[in-house]
Formats: sequence, structure tokens, C-alpha cells
Amino acid sequence: MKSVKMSRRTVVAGAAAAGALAGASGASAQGAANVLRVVMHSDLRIIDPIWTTAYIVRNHGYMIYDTLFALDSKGQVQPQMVDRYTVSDDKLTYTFTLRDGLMWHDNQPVTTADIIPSIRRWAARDPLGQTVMGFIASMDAKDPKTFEIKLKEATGLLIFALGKPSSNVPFMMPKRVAETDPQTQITEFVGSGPFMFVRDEWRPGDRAVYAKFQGYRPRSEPASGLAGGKVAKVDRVEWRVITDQQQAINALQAGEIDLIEAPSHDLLPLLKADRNVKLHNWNVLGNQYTLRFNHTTAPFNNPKIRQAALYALNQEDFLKATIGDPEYYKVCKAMFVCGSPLETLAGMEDKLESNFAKARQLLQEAGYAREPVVLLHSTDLQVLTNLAPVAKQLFERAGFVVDMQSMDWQTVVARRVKRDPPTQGGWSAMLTSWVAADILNPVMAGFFNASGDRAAFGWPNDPEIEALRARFARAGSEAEQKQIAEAVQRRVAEAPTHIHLGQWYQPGAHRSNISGWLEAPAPVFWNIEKGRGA
Amino acid sequence: MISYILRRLAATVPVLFTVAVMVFLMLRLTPGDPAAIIAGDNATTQQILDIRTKLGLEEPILQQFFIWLGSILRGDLGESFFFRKTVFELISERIEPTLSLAFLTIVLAVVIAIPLGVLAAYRQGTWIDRVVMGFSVIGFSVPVFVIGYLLIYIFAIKLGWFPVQGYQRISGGVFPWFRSLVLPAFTLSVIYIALIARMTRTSVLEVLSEDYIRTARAKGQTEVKVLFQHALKNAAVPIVTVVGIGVALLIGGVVVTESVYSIPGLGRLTVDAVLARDFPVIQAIILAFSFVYVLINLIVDLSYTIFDPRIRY
Amino acid sequence: MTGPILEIRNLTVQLPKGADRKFAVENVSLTVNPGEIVCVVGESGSGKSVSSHAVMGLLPKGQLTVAGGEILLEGENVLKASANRLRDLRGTRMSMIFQEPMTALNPVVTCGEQIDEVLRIHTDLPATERKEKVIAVMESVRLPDPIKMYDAYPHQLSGGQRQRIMIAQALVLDPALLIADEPTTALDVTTQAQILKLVAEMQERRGTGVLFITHDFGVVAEIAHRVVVMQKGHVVETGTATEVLTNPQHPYTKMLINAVPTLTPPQREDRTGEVALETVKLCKVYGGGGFFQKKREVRAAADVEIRVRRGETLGIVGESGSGKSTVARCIARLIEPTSGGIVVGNMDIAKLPERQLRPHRKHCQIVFQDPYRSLNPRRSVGASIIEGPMNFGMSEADAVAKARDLMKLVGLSPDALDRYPHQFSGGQRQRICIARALAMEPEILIADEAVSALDVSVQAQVLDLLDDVRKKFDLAVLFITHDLRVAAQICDRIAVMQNGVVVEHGRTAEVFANPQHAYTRSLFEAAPGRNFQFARVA
Amino acid sequence: MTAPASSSPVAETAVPLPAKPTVWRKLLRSPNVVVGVAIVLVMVCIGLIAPLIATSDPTAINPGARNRVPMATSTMRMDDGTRATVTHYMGTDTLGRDVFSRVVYGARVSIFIGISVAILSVSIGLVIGMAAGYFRWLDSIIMRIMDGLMAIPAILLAIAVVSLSRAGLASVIIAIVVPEVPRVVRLVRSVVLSVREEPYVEAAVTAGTPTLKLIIRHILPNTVAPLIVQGTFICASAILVEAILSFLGIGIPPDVPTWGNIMAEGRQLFRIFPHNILYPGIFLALTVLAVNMLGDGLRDTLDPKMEKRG
Repeated sequence: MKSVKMSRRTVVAGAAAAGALAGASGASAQGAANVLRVVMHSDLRIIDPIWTTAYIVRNHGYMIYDTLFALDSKGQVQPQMVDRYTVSDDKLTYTFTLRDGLMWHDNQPVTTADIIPSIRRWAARDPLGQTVMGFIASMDAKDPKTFEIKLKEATGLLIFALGKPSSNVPFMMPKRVAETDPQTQITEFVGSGPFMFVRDEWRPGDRAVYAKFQGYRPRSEPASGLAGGKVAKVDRVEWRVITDQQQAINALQAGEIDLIEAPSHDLLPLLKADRNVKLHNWNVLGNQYTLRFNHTTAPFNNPKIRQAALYALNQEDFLKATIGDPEYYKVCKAMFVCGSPLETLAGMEDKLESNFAKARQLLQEAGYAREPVVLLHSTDLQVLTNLAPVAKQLFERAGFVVDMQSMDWQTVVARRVKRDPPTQGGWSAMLTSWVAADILNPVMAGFFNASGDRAAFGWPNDPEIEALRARFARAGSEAEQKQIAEAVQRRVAEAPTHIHLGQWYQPGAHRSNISGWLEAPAPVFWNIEKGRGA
Repeated sequence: MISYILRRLAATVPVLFTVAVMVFLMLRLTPGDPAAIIAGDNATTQQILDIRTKLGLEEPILQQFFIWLGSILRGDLGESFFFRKTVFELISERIEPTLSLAFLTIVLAVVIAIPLGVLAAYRQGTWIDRVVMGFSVIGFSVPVFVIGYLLIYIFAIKLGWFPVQGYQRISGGVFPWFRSLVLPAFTLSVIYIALIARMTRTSVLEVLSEDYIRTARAKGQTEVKVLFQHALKNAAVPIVTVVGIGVALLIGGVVVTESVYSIPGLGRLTVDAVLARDFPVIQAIILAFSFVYVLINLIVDLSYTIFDPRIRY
Repeated sequence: MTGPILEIRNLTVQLPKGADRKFAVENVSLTVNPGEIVCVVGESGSGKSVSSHAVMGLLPKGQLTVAGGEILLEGENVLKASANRLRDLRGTRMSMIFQEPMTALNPVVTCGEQIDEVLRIHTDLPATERKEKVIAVMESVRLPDPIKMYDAYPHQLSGGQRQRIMIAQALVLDPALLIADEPTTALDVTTQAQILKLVAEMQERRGTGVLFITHDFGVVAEIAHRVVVMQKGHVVETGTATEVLTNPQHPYTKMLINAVPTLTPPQREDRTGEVALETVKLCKVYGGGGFFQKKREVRAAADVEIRVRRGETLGIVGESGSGKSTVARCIARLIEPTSGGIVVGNMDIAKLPERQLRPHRKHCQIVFQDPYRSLNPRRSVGASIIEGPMNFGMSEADAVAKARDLMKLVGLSPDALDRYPHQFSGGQRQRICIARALAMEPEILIADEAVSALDVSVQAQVLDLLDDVRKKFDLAVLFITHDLRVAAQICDRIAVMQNGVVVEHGRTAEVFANPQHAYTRSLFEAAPGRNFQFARVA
Repeated sequence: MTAPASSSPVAETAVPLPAKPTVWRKLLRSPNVVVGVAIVLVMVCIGLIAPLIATSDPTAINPGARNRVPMATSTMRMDDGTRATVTHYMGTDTLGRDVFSRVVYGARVSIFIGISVAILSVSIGLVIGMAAGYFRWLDSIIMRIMDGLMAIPAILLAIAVVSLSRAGLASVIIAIVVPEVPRVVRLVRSVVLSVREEPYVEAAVTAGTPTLKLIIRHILPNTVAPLIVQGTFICASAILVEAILSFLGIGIPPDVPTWGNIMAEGRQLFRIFPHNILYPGIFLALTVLAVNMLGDGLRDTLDPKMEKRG
């Protein structure tokens, strides 16, 4: 047994070495062997990562675009395209210098003239971007390599925002592209990232193909998270669409593909049993299930009733029902994610324990008139399908009247932005999942935006939370941020904007001849090597 | 003949028009909002409204219809809401797998089913008959996807004879193309084998009771030749018809089979498009399928003349 | 060679269980000698076809089984022969032609090939020789332009030509025995005459023995050397044609022969009742119009002018496609005439829309040819009879009472009213149809080939019935038929139709005495057994 | 002018005087019918007495007991806090729902869908078909529309219709009915066209029977046999289509147990937990098989061709 392990390890090592050589030389000597065939969690249809927040498009962005700053594996923001930057003593003036050798895929040099419109376009759409924009007085290019951002008042968010790891990521695009109206999709796909998008091989519903960009100049540091040197070690990456989870697994085991971003949890036992396949938890921060209220209509326009829900639910049931294997979920009452700097239990101690008695009592006090909770149930996304039924059962046992309506995810997405009363195609509650990296603090996490009509669907209106978020944006020190975050969480425990239903982890799966998959909030394909055999 | 074809083609116009109207209305009344889907998960209401206007979804329905109809007549199928591609591009790059699958399925079905049917008819009432008919009934009764999974499990996973999924373009060599289609085609053909075998049996049975069969026997003709020279040719018309009808069914079956074997064909394009409310794509595909259907019927009718000299147009 | 070609000894064939009797044929014996035409005569159910099929070994498997006796073909017992041996005999030593040449020929194979097939099966001649042989035999059966006809499909030929093809394919290998199963029944008289002539001629020239199955004594008189009369599966009488036809012994034979209507109509005085029905330039054109190209028009009836008085029977005589039925259906307004007038009483109903037409429908009733399809199988005959009267407001009780009377009138038990059509024989059904028609108390009764589908004996009875009711209710009867004998028997006047036109019109006696029009004459020429005086025995 | 002696010697010898065996006796003689009816009845009974034989609430989820193999046991938290132990004869699904109970209740919905689709499409098709067949002027209009409907592939039409309204029993039934209707219409129409030429219909016309009576008395009955046959086949295919719609994720809401749903949900785990797809699959196949056999049997016995000559 042991000897087997040994021998396999040595094989892999050898393969890795070979791969490394090939990758370094960039030669496609190994031909097909150097093509990485991947099944992503969904199909790439839209390809403007600024225009949409869909995660698949974000992943596409990381393939072909580069960022000014990036989050490393320790959650620290590191310069990426930026070589170095200075901050004036009054913390109001930032001066950035781009590193040498940055090239667009059309072999034009990257200049500050490209950078500034890129930031503007991103900031026009991203919530965090909008907040930060509120602080920015001006952005000016000093010369092709250096540019300067002046703030109205100090904020700790600027650098963090520019290194925002997940949707929407501030990707840098060429000037002509970046100047596209934010409301319109871009039509040209030239980036400066380690891979190039092979447009004429892109067949939506079938495959998207990326080729190594020979002109990419990686940073010298070793790759870490989204930061460090982005060394492409395969010539081609093909995103294959296999809609049927079972079939994706079959294909991986049959060696027809090399890697699955998000295999269904229930099928993991199959993969664990297969010595040619390895599992890899690439997103260490994981994800967070979330229940979103519609604050504009009964019953959830009443904070007490929302709190009753908070008492009625418990994370374990949701996690069991969807993930099942405790190895891949974690009960976590911290809204800003367990294992993150802002982790706290504040206000949540007695909540999320399925305390139906308490819930009933609150409903009574709130004078709940048995208005039905219209619960949107999406039936076609594996990781979400089982959430709504659990919520329904828990709600009902707490005395809610629940009308669960099943539909495909696309319809949910369409329904949840409708503000009509539930009787006329509106809704009361829906369930979704966030990538932990998107919700690390109250400003970036969209669901905390409580600015009423301007807030995301659900439209919470809570001046207190808004005040706290404003303060957070200005907060200088970690400590101050932490203290505000706790305040926010306490407030939410009283008048929930949404309910966090626990953290879960999505291991990826790959053939054992694949190595070098980085741990990061998003799946990235630089640094991945493909050895021979297996 | 020619004028008949012309007349038939002319007759398809109202049909396709009805289809167009029905499909268009159906889609415009669906609750799903493509704009919201395009905008993505964290989009605000305003962003979605902007997109709706961009897609022309804010126009009055009637206007939308005529705009669309106009462009169709100009041969322009419009552009997908999602993919930065024209519907025409999308369909044309998806058509090969579907055609291949359909073609192979029908060939397979015909080759297997007709001899079975004739045999069953000739041995009517014997165990052979019952076995064939039994199989055909079962063929009707098991959902396509179940058959698919079973075949995959046995022939792809356990035996490893065929790939689990995916489609190899014919440009990449006939053998890999064929190999990638064997399982899907067989999965899909089961129901047609059943269908065609039954029809062959019934119509051959009918023919066998005809006088000219007796005449042939009275000439001293052997049974085999009586069956295949006299009976089958006369039984051909209904068989051809059912094969034609089969094609209509086929289109439905393709949808499922393609998603089981993740074959990037029109079937899956349709499902994706419907789930995504990609109106232009759905409309175009359904129209296309309908046109194919009508065309097939015409071809079937014309093929009658080959099998039966009495039929002239 | 000497000795009979075919000898059937005590043949007994069993019927499937549940049939009305145990045996299809029982102890049937008959012989066919070289160069002899033996006619087997009998009505439906007599088992004449069964015997012939038994000879060919073509009895439907499982349904009919030979229970005893032997069939010797040139001394060889075909009942004992193996399947292969039987196949060899068929087409070479014995062959068969059938009633309906349209269905007996494979519609999707050219005529030539179908004859050729026999050669391919039984000889190994090269294609060229085979073709010559086929052409030769086609010529010998008087087919025009055989080379062209070789590649023609059956549906492109006339009924007569098709039957000739059948005969050609039966005789191409000069079999010793030819079995002809009602070969002319489906054909028009004129064609029938030609085919009969051909058969006789062939048989003479080639010395073939012919077993000729028929139900028509006219035909028998035409060609038979010897006659075998069958009834309910038994041979009741055999003898030479002249013996049997002029001096029948067995009562059944006598009955059959008496039932054959004569061709010499009885003298009748003119009817003087008022005119009940009159058509004026009645035309019916099928087809026409068309979307891209003009469809070819068919003038099924052109300027037809007929007049029928109360108490009078007008016969419309003609071959298939002569348009006689079209006229009938126009008058009954089952189809709308293209032009012209139909005066019933003093009212032109030619163009009346259905709504206004309905009250007039009762005046004119029709009896159809096929007794099996003219009664709704799902409704009791009573229901079918009372339907009409009740449509015109008669109470159910009265209607039923009337129905009972009518059943008596047509010679059926009134208690049979609540039985269903399938429980009656063809003749009985025709009677019921007549009762149904009479229930409407019509002035005009149209009989559209009303007796053509019936056996002679039954035919005679129904004809009598029709004549009785005509007298009783002073009906104007329009009698459509293709059978001159029948026409001669009951029609006061006849109108002869050809291709939609009335070519001759006059008192039956006169028309029969000296037909004016060539076509009429040819009809008489063709009538089988016309110059044969059947015995009239009590 | 064809004469009596029909080409088959059998017809000649058998004069149809004895009363023919009643349809019922004929049906009882057909093994297809007997077996088919038997199985269908069993299934219907299962559906009817589902509450009695189900071991637990088919919609009660139990995250603690997901994907249990057949015959496994689990304990359920009742509302009153007590705990009950259940044996899962067919295991549990990904939500810990008892597959056996779901299958048993599924019989209800699936069969209901089958039957109601059959009845609806047949009766709608009958009315339209009659109109088209009897009234020339309506014919062309109706048939054009029917052609249009027919030209749209059934599944696509169904998909579209389901997404038309909120996924639910009603919309699924409609979705399956709509494509079936034109087929029924065509059948009825053809029957009407052929029957209206029958002499006994013409006789009724000359007897001055009013159109409506004519249709009901003389034409309608001829459509019954073929429609019953067609109906059974529609019923069978409806049950299947429901399954396929569920498979494509646009069927009846998943919490409603139908065989299709159970299979569709179970299909992802086909390789590890085949029971999720196996058991409902068997029930479904068996039922459809039975209904199809029934249809075959009915066709062989009720076939109008047999019917015409006594």
C-alpha cells in the first residue's frame, strides 16, 4: 500500500517536472498533452466581466485580463500590474507605477491611458466601486507608466477595492474597450492576462477556448492566491460544457477531461474511490448560503418577523441537505465569514438554532397575519435546489405560511427583481449562495446595502446600517473596521437584511497528472501543469 | 409533379405563419425576463430596465412581432440576447451534430426494425411475433434518459467501448465521429425501432391477406420472395410514412439525448435558450424545426411515387 | 396423355369452429378431362371456391383444413405432395385466375414482370428468351401492343386487359389444368363476353382442362361442356351442359335455373299515372378547378332527361362508369347536380339548399347495392326503420307499429326489429332496406343496383318484392342495373346510358326487340347465354 | 358492380347469422387487454390507497437521513418533538424523503396526468375533428391551424407552454395536451370523412335526419373505437412526457412526487444510489407498458375494420 503511494507520488513528481519544463519553454512539444480540458460550473455566454456579475464570467476575466492589485493566499492585497505605489502622508494622494513589459494580446503596451477608463467603467457598475468612487476626487495619468488618484477624504478601501478578488473584479482593458458604455457589453476581447480568448473556437453551450499568451511577462514572485507570478504552464485551456453532473464525473474518470471546477458533492465518493482522480479545495474561504428577504412587502417588511425567521432557521439542516458530507461544510454564524479578519459572533449567539418557540412568540408580538411567504425555489442548480424545501419546512414549523414556487434559476433571477406584491408575480424570500471572498466586509457585501430603492433586490431600507457602512468606508484601522463590522452584525441580528445559512466548500476534481492548482477565491488556470500518463 | 411541389411549398407558408404567431405570443407571455438574466445576480432594477430597452422588449408586442417577422422575411434571424453571435451562426454551428445524430438514428432504426417487423408479420402469433412485439412495446415504455444512462453505464463505463459523452466532428475523421455517436444514436433509435417494427408488421400483415399474394403463391413463388418482393414493396408506403412521423418525434428525442450525452446540437441549444428566455434563438429554432417537419412530410409524400406507381402528383 | 387431368375424390374440408356448419365441402367428387371445361355452379356458401383452392393447395392456413378424400392431378395426389413439390406444380401443371384482376395483380410490379416471374421461378431461360416468351403469350391473349404493355402497371390497364394478363401468366407454361374462379364476375358484360371467348379459345388451342367456378347460369350456358352444381358443400347434380340446363333433375338446380331471368321481356301496357319525377338537362361534372393547373373534368352525366310516372318502373342500364349511379344520386340529392333540373311533383329540387330540401326528402327514397353497408351496424334494424318517420314527427309508437307492418310486408318477422344487421343475410338486409325506404311513404323509389350483390335465387325474390311494393304503393321506381336480364324482367321502360349520356330510351320490349343504338346492340350481343333457352320447369 | 363471391373462400361459407360474440367477451379473450387492465388497476389502487401504504409523508424532508440505501432505517423528528423510526423500503433521496412513499404517491399524480391528458385531448380533438370533418367550410381553416400546431415538435411546444405559466400540474397537463390534440383531430376527421360516404349515412340523409342527429347517431359511434385506442396510447405517452419534462427541469414542482420527478432528481446519483431512479423507473415502465398493451389489445379487438362486417 505504502509502496504504491510512494511510487505514485514519484510518478506525479516526474510528470510535474516534465510539465514545468514544457511550460517554461512554452513550446507545445507535448501537443494535446498540453491542452487542459476543463468542465466549469456553468456555460460561458456573456463575456463582459464588468457588465455582469456572473461568476463564470469573472473566471473568464481572470483568464484573459489582469488586475492592478490582487489578493494573495493569506488574504493580503498585493500589487499585480502595479509595480509599486506611494501614499501621501495625508492619505489623500496615491501614486501608482505600472510594472514593465505589460502587453495587450494585440502586442500593444499597456499604458495608464488604458488603466483610468478601465477603473471608471468598473466603478460605474460595481457596488464597492461606486462607494470608492464617492471618495475619489480625481484620477490622472502622470506618464504612460504612472498615474495618481486623489481622494476627497481618507478611506482604507481604495487599494482593497482595486484588488477586489471577485465579482465585479476591476479588470484592466485597453482604452478603446474600456470606454464602452457600462450598460453595453464589450465586443472585443483583448486583455493583458496570461491567456488569450480564441474567439472563433468559442461555441456557447459547447466550449470556450483559451491559448497561452506568449507575450505575457509574469511577476517574479511565486504565485500565491490571485497574486504573484501568473505563469501559464499549458498551451491551451478548453472549457467544455457538460450540463449533466453525472456525465462530467464519468468523463473525468474516463480521462476525457482533466478537471472539474465544481463536481456535485453527492458524487464525490465516486471520485474519492478513483486513484486517477484527486480532489482539491481551491476556494479555501468557501461559500456562504444566504436567504434574502423582500423588505418591501408583507410579511418580511416587518423586522420582527424577519427576526422570527432568523430564530426559526438553523444552518445545519441546510448544509446537510445540500452538501451532506461534514467535511465540506461548516456551521458559521459569522456573517463576514469564518476565518476572515472580520469574523465575529456578535448578536448571533442565540439565533439560527431553530428555536421555534421563540420564533412563534415573535410572530405573535409582530401580529403576523399569516400572509403567505412566497418562497422562490430554483430547481436546476444542484447547489441551490435543496435549500428552499428545507427553508419551507423550518418556516412552517415556526408557524409561517409558506407558498413555495418552483422554477428554473433563470426565472428566479427574473422574478426576484420584480417589486410587485407576491400575489402579482412578486416574492417574499429567495435563497442563493455567495462566494466568501465577495462578502468579507459590510461595504463590499451587496446584501448589506440598505439604501432602499438603490439597494440590490430585496430593497432593505435601514439608515442605521447605511450609517455604519459609511463609517466603515472611512475607517482607518483594522480594529476600527472590526468594531464597526460587529455593530453591523448586531444590527442585522435585530432587523435582518438577509440570513446567512452556513459556509460550504466546493472542492474541484482533477486527474492525478494535473498539479499546481492554486488556492484562490476564483478558479485560475495559470500555474497548473499537466503531466503525462494517468 | 413540379406544380404539385410548388403547391405544397406554397401551402407551407400559412403553416409556418401560424407557427410563427403561436411561438412569438407564447414567448412574449412567459414570466421569465431575459434582461434580468443577462444582467446577472447582483444587478439593480435600473440596470435591468436599461437592458430591456436595449433589447427592444419595451416596445408594444405587436410592433415587436412585425419587426421580427420583417427581419425573418429578409432572411435575418436576428441576434442572440446572450451570445455575441447571430442566431444564424449559433444554429449553423450546432446543426452538424444534430443532423448526424438524427441520420444515424434513422438508419439504425430502419435497418433493425424492418426485418424484425416482416419476420413478426410472417410468423404472426408465434413466439417470434410476441418477442418482437413485446420488445417494441417496451421500447415505447422506457424513458429515453433511462435507456441512455443504462447504455452509458454498460458500454462506456463498464466495458469502455465508447466514449461517455461528447461529440467528434466528422471533419476529425469518420471513425471517431461514428464512435462518438453509436451510443446516442442507439439510445434514441430504441423508440423508432419499436415504432417502425410495429408499423412494418401491421402493414405487411395487411398486404399478406391481399389477392396478389395468393396469386404469387399460385405461381409457385417461394415464401421468402413472396415476403420481400411482393409484400414488403406494397407495405412500403405506411412504413415510409411512419419513418417520416418518426422524424418529428426524433426532434423531441434529440433534446433529451443531446443533454444526456452532452452533444452540442440544436436540441441542447433549444433547452438552453428556453431556460435563458433567449427569444430570438427559440423562435428561430422552432421555426426551423417546423420547416424541417413540413419539408420531411413533403419528401415522404413524394417518396410514395417511388414505392407505388399508382400515386402520381 | 389419357385419363382425367383432375380427379377429386370425396374431398372433405373442415370449417373453423363457430362457423354455421361443420364442413365447407363434404365428399365432393368431380373430374376434369383434357380439353374439357367443367363449370362448378353454386350460390355463395356452396363451397365451390373452397374446392378449387384446395386443388391449388391455397386454403388459408389454420382456417380451412382438408379432412378427407384425395385430389389427383394427372394421377398425382396433391394433398400428399410436399410444399416444394406443390410449388413446382403450381404455374407449371396447374394454374389459377381469380375474380378481381385489379387486386389479383401486384399493383407495384409491371405486368410483364409478373408474367415473367412465373418463368423465373420455374425455368432457367435467359432473360431475352423469357421476354420473347412473355411477349408471345401476351399476344396470344390478344393484348394490344404487348411490347408497350410489358412495362405498364396494372392500374394503367382496363379490367379486361388485366384479366388477360392474369390468363397470360396462368397459361405461359401451358399447364394441364386451369382453374378459373369467377373470372368474369367483376367485369362488364361486354368485357365478360370477350374473356369467356378467350378462355374457350385458349382451352381449345392448348387442350387445357378448365375448372370454371361461377354463379351465373348465363356464363355456364356460354362455355360449359359439363356442369357440377353445388349446394351447401355438396354436389347435388352433375352432367353435360345441355342435360343440366334443359333438363335439371335436382330441385335446387331447377330452382336456380328458374330464377335466371329471361332476356325476353313480357309485354306491358303503358303506365298512365301522373309524372312523379322528371329531370331536365341534368348534368354532373366532377373535378375541374384546380390551384395551379386545370384538373381534368369528368362529365359523369350530361343532359340526362328522364321521366318516371307513378306505378312505372324505369330501368337505367349501363356498364360501370356509364354514369347511371351518378344520375340516381343526383335525383336523391346525395350529390348536387352541376346544372339542370330535377322536378319532383311540381318542385325543382336540383338546387335546393339542405335546409329547404329536408321536407322534400321523404318523397324520394333509395335502396343501395351493398346490403352489408347500407344498414348502420350499431343500430337495431328497427331503429333504422323508424328513424325516418320520426324525423317527420311520427310518434315512436306509431313508427314501430308501422315498422312491424312493413317487416311483414317485406317477408320478415316483425319480432326481428330489435335484432342487428349482422344477424341477417344479404337478401334479408335488402328487404329491410326496402322496408326502411317504404316507411317514408315515398312517391319515388330508387333501386341502385339493389339486387346485383345477391345470389340469383335471392335476387329473384327481391325483384318480386320490389314489383309488389310498386303496385301496392303506386310507386315510381327508378331501377339502376348493369344486368339486362334483370332489367328485362321488371322494367316498363329502359334508358341505356354510356359515358354519362342516355343513348337509347324506350319501352323495354321495343328496345329489346330491335335496339337502335350500336352500343345497346353490343350489350345484347354480350349478354351471356342469350341464345340459350333455359328450361322452365315447375 | 362487384358480385357476392368474395375472394376469400371463408367469407363464402360463413353466412353471418349467429349473433357475434359481444365486444366484452372478445376483450376478455385478448391477453394484452387482460394483463394490461390488471396492471393498470393495481397501479390505480396503489395510487388510491397511497395514504394507507405510504410509510411517511412523501414531502417530509429529513436532512439527517439523505441518500439512504433501500431497507435502511432512520429516525424522524416529529413536530411534537417525538422521534419516530422509519424503514425506507426503497431508500431515501437527496432530501432524506422516503422514496417508497414518494413512489406510491407518485402513482397518483402520474396516472392522473396520464388519464386527464388522454380524456382532455380526446374530447377536444373529437369536437374539433367532427367540425372539420363534417363542415367543409371549417375544414381548411381548422386543418391549417392543426398543421401549424403539429409542425411544432411536441417537446419544444411542451417546454414553451410550461414556461408560459408557473410550473404546476395544470400547465404540464396543458403542455402535453396541446400537441396531442391535432393528432386526434386528424384521426376523427379521417373517420368522419370515410363514414359520411357509407350508404347507411346517406340513407339517413335521404330519411331527412337533421345534421346534428346524423353526426351523433351515425358518425360519432364510429369514432369511439379508434378514439379509445388512441386515448390509451396518449395516456401512456403522457406519463412518459411528464417524466421527460421533469428530466429537463421544467416539469411539475419537484416537491410534488411524480415518478418523473423522483427519477429526474435521482438521476444525478444514478451511479451511487441507483434506487432513486430504479424503483420509480420500474413503476413507470410497468404502467406505460400495461397501458400500451391495453391499447394494442383494444385496437386488435375494436378495430373498425373488424367492426364493419358483422
